[in-house]
Amino acid sequence: MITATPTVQVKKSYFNQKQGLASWLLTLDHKRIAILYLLGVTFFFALGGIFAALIRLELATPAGDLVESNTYNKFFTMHGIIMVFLFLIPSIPAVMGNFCIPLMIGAKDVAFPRLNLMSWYIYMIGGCFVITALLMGGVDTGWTFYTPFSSSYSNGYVVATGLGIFIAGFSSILTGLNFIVTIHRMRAPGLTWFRLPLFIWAHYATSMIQILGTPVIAVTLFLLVLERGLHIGFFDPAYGGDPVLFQHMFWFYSHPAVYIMILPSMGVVTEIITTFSSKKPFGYTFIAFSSVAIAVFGFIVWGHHLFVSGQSAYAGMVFSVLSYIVAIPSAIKVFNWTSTMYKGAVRLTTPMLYALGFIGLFTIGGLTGLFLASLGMDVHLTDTYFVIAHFHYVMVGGAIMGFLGGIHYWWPKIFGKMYNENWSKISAIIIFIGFNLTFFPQFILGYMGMPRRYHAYPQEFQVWNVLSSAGASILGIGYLIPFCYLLWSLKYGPDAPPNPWGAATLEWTTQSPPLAENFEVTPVVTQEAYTYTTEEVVHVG
Amino acid sequence: MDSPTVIAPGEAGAPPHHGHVEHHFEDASQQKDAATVGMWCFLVTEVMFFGGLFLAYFAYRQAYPAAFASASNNTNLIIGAANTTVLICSSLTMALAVHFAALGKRQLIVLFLALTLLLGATFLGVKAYEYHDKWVRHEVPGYHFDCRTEEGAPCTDAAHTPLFFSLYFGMTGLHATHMIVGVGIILFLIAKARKGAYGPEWYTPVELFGLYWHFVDIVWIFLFPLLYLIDRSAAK
Amino acid sequence: MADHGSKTAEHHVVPKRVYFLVFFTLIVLTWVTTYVATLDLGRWNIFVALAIAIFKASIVALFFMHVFYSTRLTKMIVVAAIFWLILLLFITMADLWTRGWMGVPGR
Amino acid sequence: MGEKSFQIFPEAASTIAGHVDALYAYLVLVSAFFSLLIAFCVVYFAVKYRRRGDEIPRPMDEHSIGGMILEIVWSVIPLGLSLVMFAWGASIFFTESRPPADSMEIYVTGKQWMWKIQHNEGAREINELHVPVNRDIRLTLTSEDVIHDFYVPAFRTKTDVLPGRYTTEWFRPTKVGAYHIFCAEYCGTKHSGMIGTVYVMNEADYNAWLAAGSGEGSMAEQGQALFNQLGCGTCHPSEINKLNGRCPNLFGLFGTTVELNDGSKVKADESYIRESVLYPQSKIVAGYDNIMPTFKGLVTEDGLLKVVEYIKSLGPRNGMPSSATSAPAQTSGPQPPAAPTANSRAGNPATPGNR
Repeated sequence: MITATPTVQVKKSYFNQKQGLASWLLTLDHKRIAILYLLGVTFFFALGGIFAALIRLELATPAGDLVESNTYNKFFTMHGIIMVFLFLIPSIPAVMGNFCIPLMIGAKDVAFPRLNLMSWYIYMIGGCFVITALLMGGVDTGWTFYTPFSSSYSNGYVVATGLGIFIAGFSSILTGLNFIVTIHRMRAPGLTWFRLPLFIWAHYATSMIQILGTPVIAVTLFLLVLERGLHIGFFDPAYGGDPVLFQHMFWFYSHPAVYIMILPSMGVVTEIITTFSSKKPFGYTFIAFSSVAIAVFGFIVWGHHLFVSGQSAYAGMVFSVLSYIVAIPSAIKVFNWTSTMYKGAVRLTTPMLYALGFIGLFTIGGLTGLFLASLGMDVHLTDTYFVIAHFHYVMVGGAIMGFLGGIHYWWPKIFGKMYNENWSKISAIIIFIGFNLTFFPQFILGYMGMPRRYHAYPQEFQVWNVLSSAGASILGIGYLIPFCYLLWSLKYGPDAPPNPWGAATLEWTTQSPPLAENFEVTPVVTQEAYTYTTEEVVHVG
Repeated sequence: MDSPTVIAPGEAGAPPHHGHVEHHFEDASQQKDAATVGMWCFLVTEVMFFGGLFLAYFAYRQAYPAAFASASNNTNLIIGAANTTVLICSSLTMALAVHFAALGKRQLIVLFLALTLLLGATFLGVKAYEYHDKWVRHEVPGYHFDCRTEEGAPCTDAAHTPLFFSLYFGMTGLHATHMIVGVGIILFLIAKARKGAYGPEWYTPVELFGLYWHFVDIVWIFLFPLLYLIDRSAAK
Repeated sequence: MADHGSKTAEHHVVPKRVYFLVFFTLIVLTWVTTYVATLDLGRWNIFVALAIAIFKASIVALFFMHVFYSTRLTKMIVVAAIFWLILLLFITMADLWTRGWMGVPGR
Repeated sequence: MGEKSFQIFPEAASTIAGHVDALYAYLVLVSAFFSLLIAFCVVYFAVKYRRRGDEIPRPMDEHSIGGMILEIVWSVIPLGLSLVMFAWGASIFFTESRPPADSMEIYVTGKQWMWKIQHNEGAREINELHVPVNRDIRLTLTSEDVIHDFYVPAFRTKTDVLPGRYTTEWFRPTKVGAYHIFCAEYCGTKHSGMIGTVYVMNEADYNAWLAAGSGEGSMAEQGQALFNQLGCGTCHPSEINKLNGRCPNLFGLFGTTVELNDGSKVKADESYIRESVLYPQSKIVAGYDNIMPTFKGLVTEDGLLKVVEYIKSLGPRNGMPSSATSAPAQTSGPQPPAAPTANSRAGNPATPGNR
């Protein structure tokens, strides 16, 4: 049904209906705002990546010989802050969520387009604060800002950075708020909750965390800024405060924040696996409710970051058992994805490779989380490289694989162009190999006892550190390749048909790239999600 | 795209009185619903935002009950109660403003919004006086802090009283910031209402602002006992 | 439409006397709680003051903010806010309350 | 440590290490099984069910009984396995949390960026910790500035070292040797330089080391000197059954439960003594007036630990659970257990509290 014959005249789309810089900077179109976000997060990903490269370069040798301790500390702090708050948190929701949610639910736009644009500006302003702090000399507290080091001892620009994160947090809150209202109130006729694509469910759960959790980190940083800037004591024991209270408040957000990063990625992966298995996902309701369960249970496990930090042993025990409970919905998802492929018609396209990579890496990331939730084990492993490896498996192996998978999956829809499948498959494989080479050795380092945030380390850790640094260089190359061929495709890639993958969700029923108003007529939904029909399957490449 | 499509009333297919419906909504009810749900979600974030401060308050009151009991005597009970009354009155006037908006009584909308503004400003003025008083009495943490009872003796467990005042300023300061924002928005609403912008068919901004204003009132309903009342008598 | 039909478009105009009734209750309770603060009830001080505050806040939310007359979704949002606030407060306080139990400093 | 350049496992040199390693083995096995299972399924399905032609697979009926059973099975089995992880980990953690009653006590103060360690017998060291093998060692830790973390990988244990509070860590070394001490909580510029070495020694070597080390008297003696120098003794009686009505008697205080003037009760442990010196008004003993001035700024964390040790040494330890059986031996802080040679070692002073 789809003919790939190139159209002679330029197709009208959201991309070219208006032109000029102002039409982009003042746009209220969710699709254009998504692209603004894409530019923002790509920039911060590159910046955070540079710091990662510098860290791995320094750690190739045991001695602290490349830079001074103070500089190294700023490297890992800036790496963490930029990657967490300015890349991972907005990455999938603000780019792909923004682009796809209205399209997937058959709406013309998100509920509050002005708010949507405003949250991009807030995000950029927050980013500017962080970059200003960076240019002035950076900050050396670690992304966790533990008091009293951050409030009374650090020599970095804690106030500027804290304000930057505070501001960027509001961008995240407003995005979440917008999505919740959009999903509740903007669905097309006939699109009931259980006909929604699972990507929407994942984003709904994510948005819940964003609006419930982010305010708490905002107020925590607000108090930190007051304590540091105005010497009004809240957490520093010198003022009678309790530094462990800061950790509670910090992790009340920052643990669920991990789910802000991973849930949208799970949503992307669900879409990709169903599409490229041409099969309805196995256990739709289980996947949908497990997203919500993760969002809810994710809020009551934060204390597992505090097992050795002076929290009561009884609280530790409660947090430990709750942490195991939240593992179950994640396990359910992994098993359901795998079962979706069973007796499907599997196509190993680039997005599918990323999705399968996600399953593998997230499984390892999730399982090693079980180590850290176990009290006696965590006493040995916490604050070592085991933790670093674990959360990179979840955040890089999980969230970024999902991000790249999603970018490759929706690229034809977003830009109306096809990229080179060979290059993209090669780079997906390079990233997978490079990633494992970088982070698997860190599990071993962690169990050997190498603490995190170490500028210099004893000799016996070198072998694994060299391996890790070598892997990082491969990973770095892996990330550069997509950057090149995707840009190339914008100019030279063949035009994309409306539904190049034979997918069965609403965004593929409109043209690529879509019209400014998304659909020529508002779609009416009459069947469950993911109903694949033979006619929709097309051959690509 | 950049400006809301205005469908003139009476145009074919367009229901009447929907001049405020933006292009991406199906109809006015969808738009109003969306705005209401959005406002409530925003209030949820506000609850959690203040929640962090409440947590710090309970944690430190638990740790240093004597210091908190003693320091709470350094707030002025009469002023606190009077200011609470002022704020409750402003909540009533706000509720009535929304009420008259729904009934389409335009003069009364303006009147009650103006009363709300006046009461809000009164509250802020009294708050400013209290802050000044605290400054004069060296009760600002970090700045020649010295907590003394009425008799001039040091407060009980004086070493931990700065935490009480940190929380006092943190909580009331954040509350007052919300009030100041609110006062700004009322000014805007009054200007619009005078031009007759709100009527029974469309007064969503007034209604949503009412939710915000009542929320700020609720926060104060908790701050008043926490900072002025609890264990006040115990320290005597 | 998915779940927003015409039923939500109708608006409930609350009678004025409800507002005045709520208002007078609030004023009376303000003076009650202020008076009670001058009595020393020992450990009940905090419970009485908070109980009155919670009651006052509830009637403001239910009637001034129209939660009582609102859709199920609005009510769910309000409940969610309260639930998450309780999670934050009580789970953290549970740590602080149990810190001395083991009799080993730091555990 | 440091000899082998290629390792995948740290040395196991404490009683707890074996338990942690066993739990680790269990976790690795479970994880490996599930990782390989998932990886196998993914690869196998991708190959076996790769698309041929334009066929669309028939959707499976997820609402079928089989689908339901599958969902339940793969929820319950991981739950069961992970509850084992929880229970096992919790039991190790509770062992790690409760130091045996007759542990040898050592005091650790962290500051940017060094570890200061004081032994009861008076020996002091920096970034080094000498301990005898096969003895329960209890560390009481505090920080002078930011949060640190005292981590000995070979013992599989660590704990955060907080300013303004005491935390506790204990271990029983099983192997003579030298092992890393790391600071595991980021503490500023030279965080990675805040490392040291634990030397686990034979009893005899340890005693010889102790004998060579101290010239300033035991910690309790130093604490007593500080106690008198600060004038605490002018008010606080420290002999048995002596009361003056102004200041509580400190004899036998440590470990007892103290009633405060607001009716609450508090255990007189290290933290209580520390708080009473620095914030005397926070907790006032029932029947006494609020007259004690604060000693904040007048005494260092190291000095405070000495005062704590001195007060511990006053009288029998009523509060210590298993001390009843060996009460006479408890009067001067930690005592060596069975080893008879240790009882006569140099550097272990006569009980200062009884003089």
